[in-house]
Amino acid sequence: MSRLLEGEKVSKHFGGLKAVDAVDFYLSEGEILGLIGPNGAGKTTLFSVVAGSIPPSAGLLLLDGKQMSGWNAHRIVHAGVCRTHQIVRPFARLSILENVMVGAFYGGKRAKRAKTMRRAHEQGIELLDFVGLRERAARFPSELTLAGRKKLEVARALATRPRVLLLDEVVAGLNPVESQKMVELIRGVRDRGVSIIMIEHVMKAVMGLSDRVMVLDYGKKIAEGNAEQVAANPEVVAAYLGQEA
Amino acid sequence: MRQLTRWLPEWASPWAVVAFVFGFAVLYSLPLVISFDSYTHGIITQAFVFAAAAMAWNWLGGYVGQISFGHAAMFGVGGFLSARLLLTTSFPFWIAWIVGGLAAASYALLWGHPTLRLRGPYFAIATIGVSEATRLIATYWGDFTGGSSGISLPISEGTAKFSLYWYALYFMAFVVLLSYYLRKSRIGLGLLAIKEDVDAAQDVGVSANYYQDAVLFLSGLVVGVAGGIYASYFVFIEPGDMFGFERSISFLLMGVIGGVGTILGPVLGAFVFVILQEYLIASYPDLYLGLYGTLLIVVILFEPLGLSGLLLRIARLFGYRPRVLDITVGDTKLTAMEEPEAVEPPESDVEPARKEAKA
Amino acid sequence: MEEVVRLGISAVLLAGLYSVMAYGLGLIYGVLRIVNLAHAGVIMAAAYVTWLLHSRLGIDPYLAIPVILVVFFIFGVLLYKGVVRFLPRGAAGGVQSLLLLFGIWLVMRNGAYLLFSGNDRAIRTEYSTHSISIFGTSVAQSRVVVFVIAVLTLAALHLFLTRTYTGKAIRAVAQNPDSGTIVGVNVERFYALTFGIGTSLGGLAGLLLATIFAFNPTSGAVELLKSFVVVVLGGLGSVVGIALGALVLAFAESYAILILPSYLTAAVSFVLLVVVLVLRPGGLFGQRVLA
Amino acid sequence: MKAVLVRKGTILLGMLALLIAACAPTEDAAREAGDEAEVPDEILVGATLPLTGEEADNGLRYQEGYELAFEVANEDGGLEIGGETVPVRLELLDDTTDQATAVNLAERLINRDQVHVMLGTYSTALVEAQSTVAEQNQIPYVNGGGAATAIYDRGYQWIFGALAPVELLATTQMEWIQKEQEAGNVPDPAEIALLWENTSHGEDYRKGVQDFAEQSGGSFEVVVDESFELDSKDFSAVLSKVKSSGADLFLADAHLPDYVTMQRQYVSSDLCHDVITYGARGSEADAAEALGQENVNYILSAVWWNAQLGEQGGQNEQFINAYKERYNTDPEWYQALGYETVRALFTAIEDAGSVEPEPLREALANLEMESILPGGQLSFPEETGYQADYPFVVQQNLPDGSSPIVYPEELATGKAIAPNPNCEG
Repeated sequence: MSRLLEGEKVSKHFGGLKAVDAVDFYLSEGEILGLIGPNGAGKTTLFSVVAGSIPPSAGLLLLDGKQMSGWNAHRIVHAGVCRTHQIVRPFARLSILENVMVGAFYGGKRAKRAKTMRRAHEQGIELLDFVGLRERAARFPSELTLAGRKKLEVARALATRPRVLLLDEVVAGLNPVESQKMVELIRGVRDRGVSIIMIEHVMKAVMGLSDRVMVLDYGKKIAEGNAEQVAANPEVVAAYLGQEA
Repeated sequence: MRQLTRWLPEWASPWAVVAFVFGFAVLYSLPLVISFDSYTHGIITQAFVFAAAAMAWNWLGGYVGQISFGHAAMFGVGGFLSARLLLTTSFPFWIAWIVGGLAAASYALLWGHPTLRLRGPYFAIATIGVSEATRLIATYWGDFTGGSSGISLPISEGTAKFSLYWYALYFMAFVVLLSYYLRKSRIGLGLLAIKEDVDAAQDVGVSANYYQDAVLFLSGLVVGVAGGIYASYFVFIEPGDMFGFERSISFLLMGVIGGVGTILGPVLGAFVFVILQEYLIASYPDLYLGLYGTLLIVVILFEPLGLSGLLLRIARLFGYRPRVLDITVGDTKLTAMEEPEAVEPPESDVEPARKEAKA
Repeated sequence: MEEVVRLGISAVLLAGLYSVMAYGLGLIYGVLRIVNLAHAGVIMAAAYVTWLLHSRLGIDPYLAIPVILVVFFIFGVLLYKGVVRFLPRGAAGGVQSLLLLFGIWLVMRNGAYLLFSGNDRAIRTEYSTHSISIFGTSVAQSRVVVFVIAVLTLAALHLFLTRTYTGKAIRAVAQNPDSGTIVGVNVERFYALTFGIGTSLGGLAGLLLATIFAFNPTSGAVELLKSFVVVVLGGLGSVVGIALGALVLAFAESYAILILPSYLTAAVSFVLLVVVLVLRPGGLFGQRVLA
Repeated sequence: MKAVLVRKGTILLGMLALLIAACAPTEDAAREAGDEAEVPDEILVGATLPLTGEEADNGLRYQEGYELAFEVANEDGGLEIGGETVPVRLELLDDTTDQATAVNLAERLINRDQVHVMLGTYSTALVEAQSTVAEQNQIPYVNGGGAATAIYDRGYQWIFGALAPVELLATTQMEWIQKEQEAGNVPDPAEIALLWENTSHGEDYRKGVQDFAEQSGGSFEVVVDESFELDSKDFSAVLSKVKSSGADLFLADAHLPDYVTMQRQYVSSDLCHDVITYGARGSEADAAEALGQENVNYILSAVWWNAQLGEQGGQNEQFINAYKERYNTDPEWYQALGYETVRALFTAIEDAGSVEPEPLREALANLEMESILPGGQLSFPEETGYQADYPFVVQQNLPDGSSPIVYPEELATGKAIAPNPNCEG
């Protein structure tokens, strides 16, 4: 498996606060990488840096070995890395289908984007079908449950034809039945050939899905490995216990 | 109708095209059929020009959601440059207008590129600064604007002024098409996404900066050309009038009163504005600011879509249900009828870093 | 050199006034996240009220300060309860509140026009043309008085914001909008109070302006924009920040005449506004701490 | 007509460039040149004035002058043309001090209400904008409210102005100052601080002072030359500049509100000059009230007309009495100019014996009228683009509240005081 996405000494500082501190990571083709850590560990900040929402303070980001740190968010999406938001951010006054169509029109390489309404429409319906929202295509996001909105977030991101999908707590907050469906959905996404980094607090979901898990604490990477290795790592245990205390 | 649909671009619905052609034909032939006195003729001409400018304001204010208090800057640049060209060169006037428009658009880009990164109120306030600074500099820069004495164009015979009606009509028709295109094509969807949530839009690949710049450029272009036509119509222009704050506000009021974000609302707004200005205001000149202020308050509190929203309400009383969109999925046809009454505010106010803390 | 000193003194004196008018705007923005364009109308209305009190009832402008503070506090609370309360807040609602308050300003302008006509008014007291000497240059006495009142107001404001519970809550919310719920105050009352205080500061600024400058129904617009520059420059962290912002603006305006033709000095504050906004895209609050 | 319609109707949408290039329909019937040169039942005169907005006060003053002149004319049944006495009616609209409104209303008056002739509005910008309509429609346009030469140097044939140019105002003031200089009351050479509002009015004033200074052979030198924005509030920076310059003469050109604001700041910054003037402003009672009499003393002003001219009897006295009878106060130059503008028009109509545009234009261009204005004659010479040209009267405020005319000598009603006694001690 080749390394699709790679970060070298990625850092983000806010004033004196080191939200992300020289983190090295990589993601292989077809892999699901779990990203866990206590609250305030810098997970979402790392996502924001990778997705270009905020520029890194230092470090390198490589996609297919090509440098992409400091790019704007949209350019990174065009290159094939797309994020979802922990607190979902649908376009409220666009219908569900139109939400997805935005991704189809604007995501991915220029040549692959939907050029016509009809094409975007088809792609949108296909993706809504995939996430299970097809029947609601003409409704508005506000009419969806939280689970529905999270699915919409995923569908919209998928519409950009990403090679890497950054999922920010798509399972958290769902009831067990919904969670189970979401986990299956994420597997389905991977089976479509999309590599995934997921931030997740629901341990069952993240441990079950991830090929590999990375742990952040106070902005630093403290552990990496498969689920069992990480769970057994004393530093990880300490970080989580410390938070509970 | 089928035939028509086939060669139309995707974003143009056949009915809209028919309505457009019909409307154009009516307005085109109106002065030839009914002979207006030249006063009414002139008022309609001005309404066309302002309608175009108001639509252009609305691209920024309504489609992208960046309220501008500074469009007079482009109106003035377009007006003065085309006036200068008409005075010093032998360009046909429509070329002068377009060159003026392009200069205005470039000027818009110059200040817009940095300020469009600001959102909401910040952008609005910045535009006030831009237009007032522009006004002062333009007034001072006598070589270009004639200073506070302004410039007079060579007087044209009545016929030239008379024919401006049609030029203004072509101009407005073109802007209507562009308005329609910017809303209904795929670009429209991207602009709406930017309006709803810039960051989320960028996160699905919409180059928000590029599109905002582009919309401002187009908007400036149209407003600049409007300034040029205005200059040709009024023959004498002066910086205080062209660049004034009142001018900027008039575009805003036309857009907001007509219906922010709608396609044809600003046209309605412009016509209402011009009619109010000419007939009502002429009788009660003391009240015009208060009237516009009240309209603004009423629109914001009760009918965010302005007159367009009001028309829609009346239409609903008669059983009209606007179709938001039709979606055919396999064999089933899904139709969304209306926007839901209450739309939750987008959850976009939280800083990325703080979100983590909340979780 | 003498001119430099003279311009410097006049800048410092002006900065006091700028601070007062900016604080009213900044307070409301900080707590409610609303850009109060009606601030311009408040400044203008207060000038007229002061003028009325002086010309009809013979009340000295400076003695009218308590009246103005109370009247405009009530006006602010009413404005909040009557209209502003119904508006969405924050970045998404900002544009709507902006337009609405702009509408209110237009109505106020028109009201003033109907009541007082469009002519300039000025308050003339016995001392309004007196001058006193500071560092060898003569300065209008009323400007000095205005400066002193402004400094006293800022000092009082500083005490209020640092010593009282409400004041601390205002500061907390201004620096971090999410803390409104944490503070645990009655939010609606708290907002109404803030709007009232902000408005009464605007009123005070209007009174002070009226003692130095002539005014008409369109007055206040330039002051509003200048307030904005000050708030953007100084942030809302403290009274000191505002005062510094006001000084920067006042100095820039005064010294501009040394290099620019006087006609263009009026553009200085507008250019500064745009430049400052662009260079501090984080918004009005430079000191906002990302948690 | 139909053919045009069909041809045009075939052009398709979307071809904007082509459409722009295509010739647009032309006005089918040009203004009909009056059915016959008949005498109308009534002479209809159109006018707009700024009755609201920034210039409302002055607009209302002109209105008084206009209405008085119409009343006086109609007392005897109207104007005599073609052997008949025809009443005159004024159709007066409010242009709200807005250029576009002024233009549109003029269009309305000329083309819808079919007025025979237009009277002008007040203030240069409005006149400059509005007069284009009269020129386009070839209707005589007589105004008493636009003084800037910019209005008259456009080569227009239908625009007549009763206000003498502002440049001349400056020149007249400078002549007086030069006279005082020769008498040793003003230093020689004298340094001038020149402040002017950035309007055509101010530009003309500046030009007048500068030209005079240049031709003075070194007796006068402009050391501060600054413009300011109309309705400014704070002049402290520019006054500081004046102070640093150490100029001897303070020559400003300002509108009334700016005069009041600036003079107040002038006094409170402890400034004083041998001669101080605000152009045409200075003698206004409003200003004395707003500033206090002691703060307006010895200010020099030059105006187009002054009620003291009535002391010489004749037409001036008649006008002043008629005005007093109707309005119970003394007229100022605004009313006088409004009145005199109308009278010039009426005289021309009677001279022409017609209200047809062409003969009336001729009559206006050749008008020689005995006038209440200084110099006693009013005409619209072609050399100046049909702008009247007559001397100004210079007046000076005195501590007793009066403002006697001090120059030109033949009209003087008081003795000038220079240098400014305020500056002593």
